[in-house]
Amino acid sequence: MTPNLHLWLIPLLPLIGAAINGFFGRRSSRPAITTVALVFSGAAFATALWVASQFSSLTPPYHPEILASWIRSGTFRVDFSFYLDQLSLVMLLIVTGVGFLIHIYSVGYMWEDAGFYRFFAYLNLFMFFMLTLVLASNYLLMFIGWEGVGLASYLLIGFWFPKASAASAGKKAFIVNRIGDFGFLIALFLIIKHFGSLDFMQVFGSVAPFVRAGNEGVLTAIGILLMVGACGKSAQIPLYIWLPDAMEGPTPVSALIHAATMVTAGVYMVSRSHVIFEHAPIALTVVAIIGTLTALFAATIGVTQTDIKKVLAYSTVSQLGYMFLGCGVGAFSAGIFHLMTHAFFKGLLFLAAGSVIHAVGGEQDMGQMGGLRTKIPWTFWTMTMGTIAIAGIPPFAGFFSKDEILWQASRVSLVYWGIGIFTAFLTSLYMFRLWFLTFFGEYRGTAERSDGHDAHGGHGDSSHTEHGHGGIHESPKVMLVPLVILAILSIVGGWVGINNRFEKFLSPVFRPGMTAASLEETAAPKTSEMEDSRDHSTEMAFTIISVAASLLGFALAWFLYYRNPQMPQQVAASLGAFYTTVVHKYYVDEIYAAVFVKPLIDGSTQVLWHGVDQNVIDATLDGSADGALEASDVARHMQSGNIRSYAAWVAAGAAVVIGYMIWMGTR
Amino acid sequence: MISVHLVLFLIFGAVCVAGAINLLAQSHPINSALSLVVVMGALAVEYLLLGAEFVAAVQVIVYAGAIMVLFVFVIMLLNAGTEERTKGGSYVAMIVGIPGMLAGSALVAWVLLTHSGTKSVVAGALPGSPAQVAPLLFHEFLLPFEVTSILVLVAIMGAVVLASHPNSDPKKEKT
Amino acid sequence: MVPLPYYLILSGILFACGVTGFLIKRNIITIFISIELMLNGVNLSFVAFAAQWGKLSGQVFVFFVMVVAAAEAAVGLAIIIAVYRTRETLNVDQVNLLKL
Amino acid sequence: MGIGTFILVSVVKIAVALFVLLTAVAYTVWLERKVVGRIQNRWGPTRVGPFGLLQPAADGIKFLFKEDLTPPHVYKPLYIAAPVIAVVFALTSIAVIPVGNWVNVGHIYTPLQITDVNIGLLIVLGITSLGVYGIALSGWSSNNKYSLLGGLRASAQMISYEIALGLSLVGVLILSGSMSLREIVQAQSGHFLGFIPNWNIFRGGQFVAFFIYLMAAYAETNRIPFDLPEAETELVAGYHTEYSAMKFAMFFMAEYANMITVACLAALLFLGGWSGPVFGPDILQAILPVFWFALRIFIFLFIYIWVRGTLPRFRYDQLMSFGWKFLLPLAIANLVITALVVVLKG
Repeated sequence: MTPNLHLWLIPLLPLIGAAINGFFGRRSSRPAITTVALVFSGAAFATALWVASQFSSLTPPYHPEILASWIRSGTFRVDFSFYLDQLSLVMLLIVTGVGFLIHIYSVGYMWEDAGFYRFFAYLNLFMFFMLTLVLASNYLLMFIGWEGVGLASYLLIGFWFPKASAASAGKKAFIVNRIGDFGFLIALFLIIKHFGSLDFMQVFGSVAPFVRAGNEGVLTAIGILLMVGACGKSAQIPLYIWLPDAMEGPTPVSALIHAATMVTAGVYMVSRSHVIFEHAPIALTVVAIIGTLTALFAATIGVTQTDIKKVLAYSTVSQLGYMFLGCGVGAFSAGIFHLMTHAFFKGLLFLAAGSVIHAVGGEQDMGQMGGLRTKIPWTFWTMTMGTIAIAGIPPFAGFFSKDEILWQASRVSLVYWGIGIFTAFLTSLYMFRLWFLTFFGEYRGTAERSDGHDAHGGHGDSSHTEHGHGGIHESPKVMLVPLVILAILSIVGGWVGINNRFEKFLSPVFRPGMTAASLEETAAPKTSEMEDSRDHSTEMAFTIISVAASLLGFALAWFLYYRNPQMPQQVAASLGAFYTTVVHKYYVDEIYAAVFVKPLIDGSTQVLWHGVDQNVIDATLDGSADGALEASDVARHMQSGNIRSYAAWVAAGAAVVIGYMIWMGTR
Repeated sequence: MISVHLVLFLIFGAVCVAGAINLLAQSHPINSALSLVVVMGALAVEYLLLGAEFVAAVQVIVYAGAIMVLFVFVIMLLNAGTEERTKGGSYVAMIVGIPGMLAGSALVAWVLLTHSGTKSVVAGALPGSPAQVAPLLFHEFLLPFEVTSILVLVAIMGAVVLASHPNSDPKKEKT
Repeated sequence: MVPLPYYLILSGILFACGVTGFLIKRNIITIFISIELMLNGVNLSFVAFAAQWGKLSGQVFVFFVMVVAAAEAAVGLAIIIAVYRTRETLNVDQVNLLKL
Repeated sequence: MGIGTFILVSVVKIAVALFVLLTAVAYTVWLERKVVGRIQNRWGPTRVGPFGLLQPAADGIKFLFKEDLTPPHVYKPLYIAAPVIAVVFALTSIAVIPVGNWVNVGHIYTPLQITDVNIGLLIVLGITSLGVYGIALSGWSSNNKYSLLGGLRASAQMISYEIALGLSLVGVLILSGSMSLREIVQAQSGHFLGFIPNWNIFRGGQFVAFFIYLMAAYAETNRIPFDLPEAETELVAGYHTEYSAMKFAMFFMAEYANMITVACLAALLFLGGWSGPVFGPDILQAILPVFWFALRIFIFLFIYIWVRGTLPRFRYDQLMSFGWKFLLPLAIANLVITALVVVLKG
């Protein structure tokens, strides 16, 4: 039988760390806090590695672990139970590994910050919830992790809550996530209603007969609602708006939560419930379309942004769009693959960007940077790796995963493929734009005026504090080491995908035969004969095309932002209205504010607050209170404090009682 | 002798009622107390007519001879004059209490006259001499007896505590 | 031969007089005396019922009532003395601090 | 015998008893004055009649014809009622006191006793306890601080000592197993050890009870050494300060009648009643017990007077603590022991 892996240890360790730091961190020294945080997150990582080493010995590769019974009502039961399969193993390694690296990085980055202990408590808490989400063996436990990471991200986005923008950004993220969670919850209710269980295996096992019973509509609804939840968490259209604002948080947070792990939870959830989607082709198509549109949309915005972190944020959104595209075309393994590589290089990019910001003393506007190549070589080179990787140039990680997704998309519909290619071009364009603007040309910033070496990342990142900073300098080792590791990973991370090893590894989870079948249902008939005939040649061709697109983007970026940097303004001017629209992110925030937020606030204020609450509820309450007051004001005169009146009442009562008893007796 | 019994009953019953009415009519508490003593004496005779001679004796000794003396004693101690007719007071007592009392007693009287049958008791129907009462009191009702003894003890202590000046000898006020 | 209801009615009259005294009297002591009157009325009915049912228990009950009345008188009069000491009056209408 | 004769005999007996009692009262006063006079080395009354034997009659006449004045501030109804109450209760208690065996007057066979009830003792106790009212009310109604103090003292004292008194009698009741005075006396008839009479004070070992009874009786009757209610030196005359003439005489009569009553009780309960050597013709056999009974009463009263002439007066707190802390526990102990003895003897 399979050995007991003690999966519960993995989430528990970060929780302990969070508890210790949260409760005792205020009074303990920074080294102590560092030790606790690193030890527990590292222990989680080590355990994950050990589990991975044990993984091959598991038969079957599905390893449930019921810890405690939670809800039992009738036949419906939910347990605190974890389980492990290839998918959750991958997620486990990503979360713990990248998380651990970012912990290390944060030590250096947050060292000067007042809320040092708080930061690590939150970070460990996030690890706990994320691992719970990943390891959960039923939807409800997963939902707990889902909400938990939302909480952690809220706390960390608003980490510098004295800053109004940070606080509001945190609230925005939380509220937008609520919308998605709402869809998720309804999906869960539907699942409970129709499957009577939330356990993955039971639900997935009973999906096929459920569909055969002709309930595909219900299943489609479930799928779409799940997708809504995923949109909220993974920042897809129409709920992506919170992610760019989330950049108010410290950069390591952006790297860990809003690039590597949390935002990919949606992808994980969709792929986890792939069975449902495979049986609900419409939902699957919705996923694909949303993913595609988001990828393109975000990429276009990313081109115009000047804030380095904003650029990365929109790039994250767009990459997530890729992942959903992959899932949407039934290539879940490709989506997960891209999730992994993206975790590597986007984490790297964010950390590097943090290092840059840290170097130039909290400046985030690329317009104020430039020529940093020589000043911060380590950051420069690692960031280069990340850029190439995301741009999708072989043999870097991004290439394999993105190419895989595009290939699978092309098998479903060339429209997806075309948009994907264009998005790839835009991706490399804005990434290299960022690269050039940051590291080449002459320095445009004003960091020299400040001196002193006290203000590090924390203050630097909170851009309102512009005080002392000693010139432009390389980040400390503790920040560089994770950069290097992640750089290496973003080079070699993709090689596991060569001739579909990764897909084969995940195949026990996403049964390819099943996928093919569902594809035959969904896609046009011609895709089915694509299978054999023009398989390899076309794949090569598409690969070449995508690489070309990436190189084209690089070239354009080089031409615009390195050869003649005044060119972009002219281009922008020529584009005119369209450009301004894009710069203002298509006014989506404004539209939402006008369409949803303002009516909601007005409605709440006028109708619910003044109308319902004050005029109905409060009125009822006050009215009843006044009525009681009046009544008791009448009744209180019975208690005159006069013995004789009391006696009078007693006598009257006695008369009543006697009369009653006589009546009863004579009846 | 039947008629004698009835006559005696009526006479002393009239004395009882007269005493009670006088109790109400008198405005001076000491007169009320004395009229209550009269009522008690007449009641003792009624008990005798019912044969409860021990009850009658105890009625005279304890009630008339001790408790009411205590009342008189307190009245003398406080030198309570005729009660002053304060205005205000309690109208409820008049508006609610008296009608309620009248209604209650009317109901009871109606029940007694209509539903209690016409059973009659002869003079000395139930000889309650000490010899007959004692076994009952000391066997069947032993526990209540002891409990009441404790009650009395507690009452005495409470009286001492309540009525004594902090700086005086409790005995004088206890009596 | 005296019909039992006569005794009961006599006791009822006494009780009613007691209640009335409680209601119309203003002097605490008089009110207390009225209570004793009520107790006496009850005692009479006890004895009468004892005679009717031929059970001496009724008479024994009278003793208990007397004992309780004695205790009550002791405590009650002590309270009256205390009240008089503090409030210098025996008028219950002026001893009405027990209101809201 | 028919109801008519019953009523007749009763009336006759009542009249005789009252006459005898009042006479006894009057001559107890005479006796007291004489004896105290001798104790104090005086002659006492000598002028009216031989040895002043007519002195009581003279006093009575004086009381009758003296002006009966009523002070202005008294509470009249009770001021008038109080002495009546006192004397009435004092005289009433004689009704159940037996003075001798059954006698045969003509063809009427009747006890020498107004009425024989089987709870006679309780009735006596009840009536004496009611006697408190007279004194208390007189003290209060005469609206005089001396009188009030006297009345308060009297009522407190009498209530306190009633308890010891009653408890001291319970032993006797246990021994004789009855509350009828006549039966109690009959229970004491005969001798033991050949010559010692069967009196409770000897046989029943009730001498402790007798002692208690003696003390309590003195207190009950407000006699020296317990005469604080009428302590001349402090309260002028106590509760009857404001009384004069016939009302005062009534208190006087009440006091001495009470003395005689307690004397009778002592004789009946402890000293074997009228038992004694009886001989001679029927008439003598009828009279002798009464004589023996009167003799006992005389001795008892003599002790009364003797004590008065001898002992000083208690202080009030001494009186109270004596009653509550000494007599009462002693009486209870006597009661318990007697009960135990009776139970053990079976």
